[in-house]
Amino acid sequence: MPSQRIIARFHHTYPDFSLDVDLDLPGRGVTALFGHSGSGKTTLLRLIAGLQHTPQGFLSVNGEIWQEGARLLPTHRRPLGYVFQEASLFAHLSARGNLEYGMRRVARGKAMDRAALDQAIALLGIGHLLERRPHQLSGGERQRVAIARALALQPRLLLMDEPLAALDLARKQEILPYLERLHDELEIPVLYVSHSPDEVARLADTVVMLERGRVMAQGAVGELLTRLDLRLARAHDASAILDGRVRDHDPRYRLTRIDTPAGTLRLAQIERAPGERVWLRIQARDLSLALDEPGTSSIVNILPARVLALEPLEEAQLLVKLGAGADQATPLLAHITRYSADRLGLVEGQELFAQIKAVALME
Amino acid sequence: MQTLSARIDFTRPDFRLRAHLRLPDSGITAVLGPSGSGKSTLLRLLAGLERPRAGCIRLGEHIWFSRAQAIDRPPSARAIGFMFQHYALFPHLSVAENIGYGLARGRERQRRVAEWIERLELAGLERRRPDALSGGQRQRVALARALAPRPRLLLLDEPFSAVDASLRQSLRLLLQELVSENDTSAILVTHDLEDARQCADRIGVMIAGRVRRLGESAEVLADPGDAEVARVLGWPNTLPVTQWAGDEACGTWGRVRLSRAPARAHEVVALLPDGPRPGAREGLEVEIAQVIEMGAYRALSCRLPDRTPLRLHLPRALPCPARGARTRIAVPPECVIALPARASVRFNHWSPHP
Amino acid sequence: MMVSALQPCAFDAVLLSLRVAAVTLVLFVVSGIGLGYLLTRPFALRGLLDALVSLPLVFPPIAIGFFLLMLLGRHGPLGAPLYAHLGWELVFSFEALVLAAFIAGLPLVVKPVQSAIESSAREMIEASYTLGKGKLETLLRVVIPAIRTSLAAGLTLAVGRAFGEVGITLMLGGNLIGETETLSLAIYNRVIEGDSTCATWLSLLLGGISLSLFFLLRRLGRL
Amino acid sequence: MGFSDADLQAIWLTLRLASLVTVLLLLIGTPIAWWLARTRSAWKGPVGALVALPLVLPPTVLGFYLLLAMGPNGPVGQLTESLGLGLLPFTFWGLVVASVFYSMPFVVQPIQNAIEALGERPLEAAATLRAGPWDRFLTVVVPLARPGFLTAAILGFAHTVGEFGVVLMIGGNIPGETRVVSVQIYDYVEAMDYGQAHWLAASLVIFSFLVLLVLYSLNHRQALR
Repeated sequence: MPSQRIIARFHHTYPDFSLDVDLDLPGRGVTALFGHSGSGKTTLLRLIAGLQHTPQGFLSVNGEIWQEGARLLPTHRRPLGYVFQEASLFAHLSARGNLEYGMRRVARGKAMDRAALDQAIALLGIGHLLERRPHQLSGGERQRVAIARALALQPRLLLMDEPLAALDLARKQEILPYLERLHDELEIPVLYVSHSPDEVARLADTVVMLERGRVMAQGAVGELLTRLDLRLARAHDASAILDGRVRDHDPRYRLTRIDTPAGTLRLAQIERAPGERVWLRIQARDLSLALDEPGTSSIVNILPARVLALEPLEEAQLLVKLGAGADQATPLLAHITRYSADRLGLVEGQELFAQIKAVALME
Repeated sequence: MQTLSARIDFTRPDFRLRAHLRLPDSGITAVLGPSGSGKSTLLRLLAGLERPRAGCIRLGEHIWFSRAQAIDRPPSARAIGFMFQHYALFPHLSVAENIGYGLARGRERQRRVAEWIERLELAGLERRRPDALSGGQRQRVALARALAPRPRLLLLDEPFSAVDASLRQSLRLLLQELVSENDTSAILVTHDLEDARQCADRIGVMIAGRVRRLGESAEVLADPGDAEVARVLGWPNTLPVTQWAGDEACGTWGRVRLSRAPARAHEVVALLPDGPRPGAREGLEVEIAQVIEMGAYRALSCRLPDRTPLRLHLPRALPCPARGARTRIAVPPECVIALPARASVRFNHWSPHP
Repeated sequence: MMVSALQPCAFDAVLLSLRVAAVTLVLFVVSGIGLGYLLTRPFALRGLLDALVSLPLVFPPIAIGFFLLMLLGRHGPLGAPLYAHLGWELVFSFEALVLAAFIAGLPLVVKPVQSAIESSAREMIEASYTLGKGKLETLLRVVIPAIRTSLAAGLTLAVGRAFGEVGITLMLGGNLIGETETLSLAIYNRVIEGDSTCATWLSLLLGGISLSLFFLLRRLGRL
Repeated sequence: MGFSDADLQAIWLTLRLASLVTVLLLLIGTPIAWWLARTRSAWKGPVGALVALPLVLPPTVLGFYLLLAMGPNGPVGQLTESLGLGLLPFTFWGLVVASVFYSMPFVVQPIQNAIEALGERPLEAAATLRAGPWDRFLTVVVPLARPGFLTAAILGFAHTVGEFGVVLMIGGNIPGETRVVSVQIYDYVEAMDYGQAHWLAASLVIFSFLVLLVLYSLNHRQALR
């Protein structure tokens, strides 16, 4: 159905920044709004929620119009769920009170939808926390309650504003599996604001990249994370993400071989079954280049590749985009110094070998 | 070599801290411990912001505190840099003035301030007041201010706790670089194991006012020394042993075999969560309480017959018992480590490897 | 023109109020910083001192004035020895007016200074020590600059209170025309006497003073 | 010695005045505080200033202008007379009006601070949970800002009980109508009847002490800022 889309058009100039977006997003699955701080991703999310207004704009969600010109539906009439960066639970209510706050209002005096409540509680694993007050919960637990609170409303659109940003690594690891479950089990569209490439790669189907209030690119995850013209690729931790399958294990060397579109890679043995799908991440700074196939080297992963593009970075650095694999089109990124580029005499189209010093399994 | 050595006895009505340690003049030492264990107090004692009841603190030849010799150098005379949890930047001074505060007036100061501003990428912000800075910028100013007077020892009190996780990583790297560039040593108090794992050369663990373990990071992480320290370092399964039968440890929870009998009859065994597998013929009897999907693996919360919880990591590829199932867990001997419940506290002497 | 209009009715009162305000201002600066700092340090009777300083914020001025009158009067437990040994009678004097204004305004200076030091200056003082600076330099370069807005705002409020005080002043000062009749009391007295022209002039003057203090406070960002 | 009938009458009058003023102030002050805490309008400055004015304006000056305004030639006086209410000065209602003005900042500021401290976020969260504007105010703002409301009520009450300057100007000294406890004490002192004054002053002090105690136990920082 053509109306199963989210159409959002906002043009507005704020004192310190201007927003100019015209988006047509899929009406299901997880769409990540990705960008650096100040890129306008949170503003966009708040406009969609109606927490902020522009005098002009258009917003329709799966056929329902939420804003048209200056006429808009107030936030509390929009069938959405919103998860803030910090949990924003009501301090005077228990976890249960928080969950039921919105449900009562959706039910409007009729009986609450207990099944939806129980499902949200089970999905986020918070059954044992219901009687606690927010201050008795850890940061990760608070965020899980906040997500359940939004889900229990059975919203038609779920908006999440960097729900993991305020948490430390351990708490993130605690919540990510629940978010992946949401991705797998939810029918409704989710807009997920993030500045972490890892989170985006792990959770999203579609990515919208924002910079200074404008949409720089929109597309599928794997494709966008390596596009050279995007600022992300120049970042310190720029990486290529590879979609792979476990081929087999080599018990003698405790190695696992993984087939990827770029070629077969060896990793220190991982506990995954052959045939299982995995995501690998290769950081640009972990790639070095050689013109001839290195004979003896301690590096186990060496792939033939072709230089697709060269892009100067700050000072003496270059970003090289390589194409690897059968059709020499699977993108890889390398950061190298200008000095080595000159020594190797790199030009576009040149064929060479990429030595991969480290491959990380994305968990 | 400017070794820091400290013997400290400090008391408050509800708290006592006793520490005896020696640290080398380079690298980062992370001090971990539960809240209230006295890690911040230790830092403040070293800085001279609190006064020990007895003991002696010295850095190389310089005696900072000595009860016996009646020496108590004020913080201003200790050649330290201190970074506070909330930075304590001076709100009425600009970025440049904050960084230059600890330096003597003169042309030299201007030059040094300019160097630090460039090094920490604060160019363009020189005239800003702290309240016009972002969290990460404030943190860099605080770091520059503490390092500008070239302290011999940098003390950091939970410096990463007030910024969000994305900034934390880059600041850890920055701290490592600065410590090695400036040829100083640093003590980093933190409650986040990740800080210690990622940027410390050494780890110290404090519990209830005592430094219970101090050593090279890898060494401490692999061998906590006793069960309490193991828990601070995030080891999940520590089981009390009631009886030893050769290389077999027994308790109300069952029995497990070690790869060889421990030299002494330790009171606790720790089970590493990654090796044991459910669905065995024999082994520990458990009930599966919860299964959490963690991506690459599943985290199993189990209960042993005496209700002690046991946490296991099971690769996704392996069959997983259902919640509520009763099964047996095969525990490979190399996954069992015997530990004393509480090791006696020794003098925590750091010594470089030969 | 204003001065000439005031001349016949209450020029003395205007001068008297200005003198009281000037003297109390000096007292406020010294005791505001001193007490404000003292109250952030741990010592045995801190709670009691804190409560005493804060009393005039909630206690009815008439009651405070009455008890001070009983305490310091010629037959009071403190007033009697003062009178017997020094021949000094505090009540119904200029000093009594200063005391009244001082007590009423003191918490308005001490409290903001105290909370400014508590909220931020404590850590900043330690930071200054660890950066190699001694106590005096820290006081001058960190403590006073860090609390200056709070101090200035507190002083402005307190001087405003000193001008306006009625209850304690009435009790301790006695409202003696020409001697202890402050500007604030003079307005009341003129109204009672039915001299509304003079009352109007005095109200305009005192209102003007308050308004300028008020705008000063707004510039300090405290209102 | 105990309270005379006149004393009891003064005490009763004071309590009646203070309770009425507190209720009125909460009703008037809450919307003002709400508006001040959240508006970005250019009027915020002037309105906030007007509310805070009594903090620095001497009570005799405030009293004098209220007297003029409510008197037979003042705009308020002409209004009340034309409405057949008579003149307000030297009546109980005159005291009420004056006290409301004088105690306004002590009520508005704690509520405003509490609402500001609350921030926008709980309200936004409530909006995304389908709560309309009134619903948000009653189920989120009121319970979360309760300490602020309590502080406001207590401070408003205490200030009305202790206020003297304005009462003297507006109320005069009419037994049972405008002679509150403060004025009664003043009268006793004028008449050199210190014993009777002691009784009343002591009871006023004990009352204020209890108020202070409650405030301290509630939240000593917030209350005395």
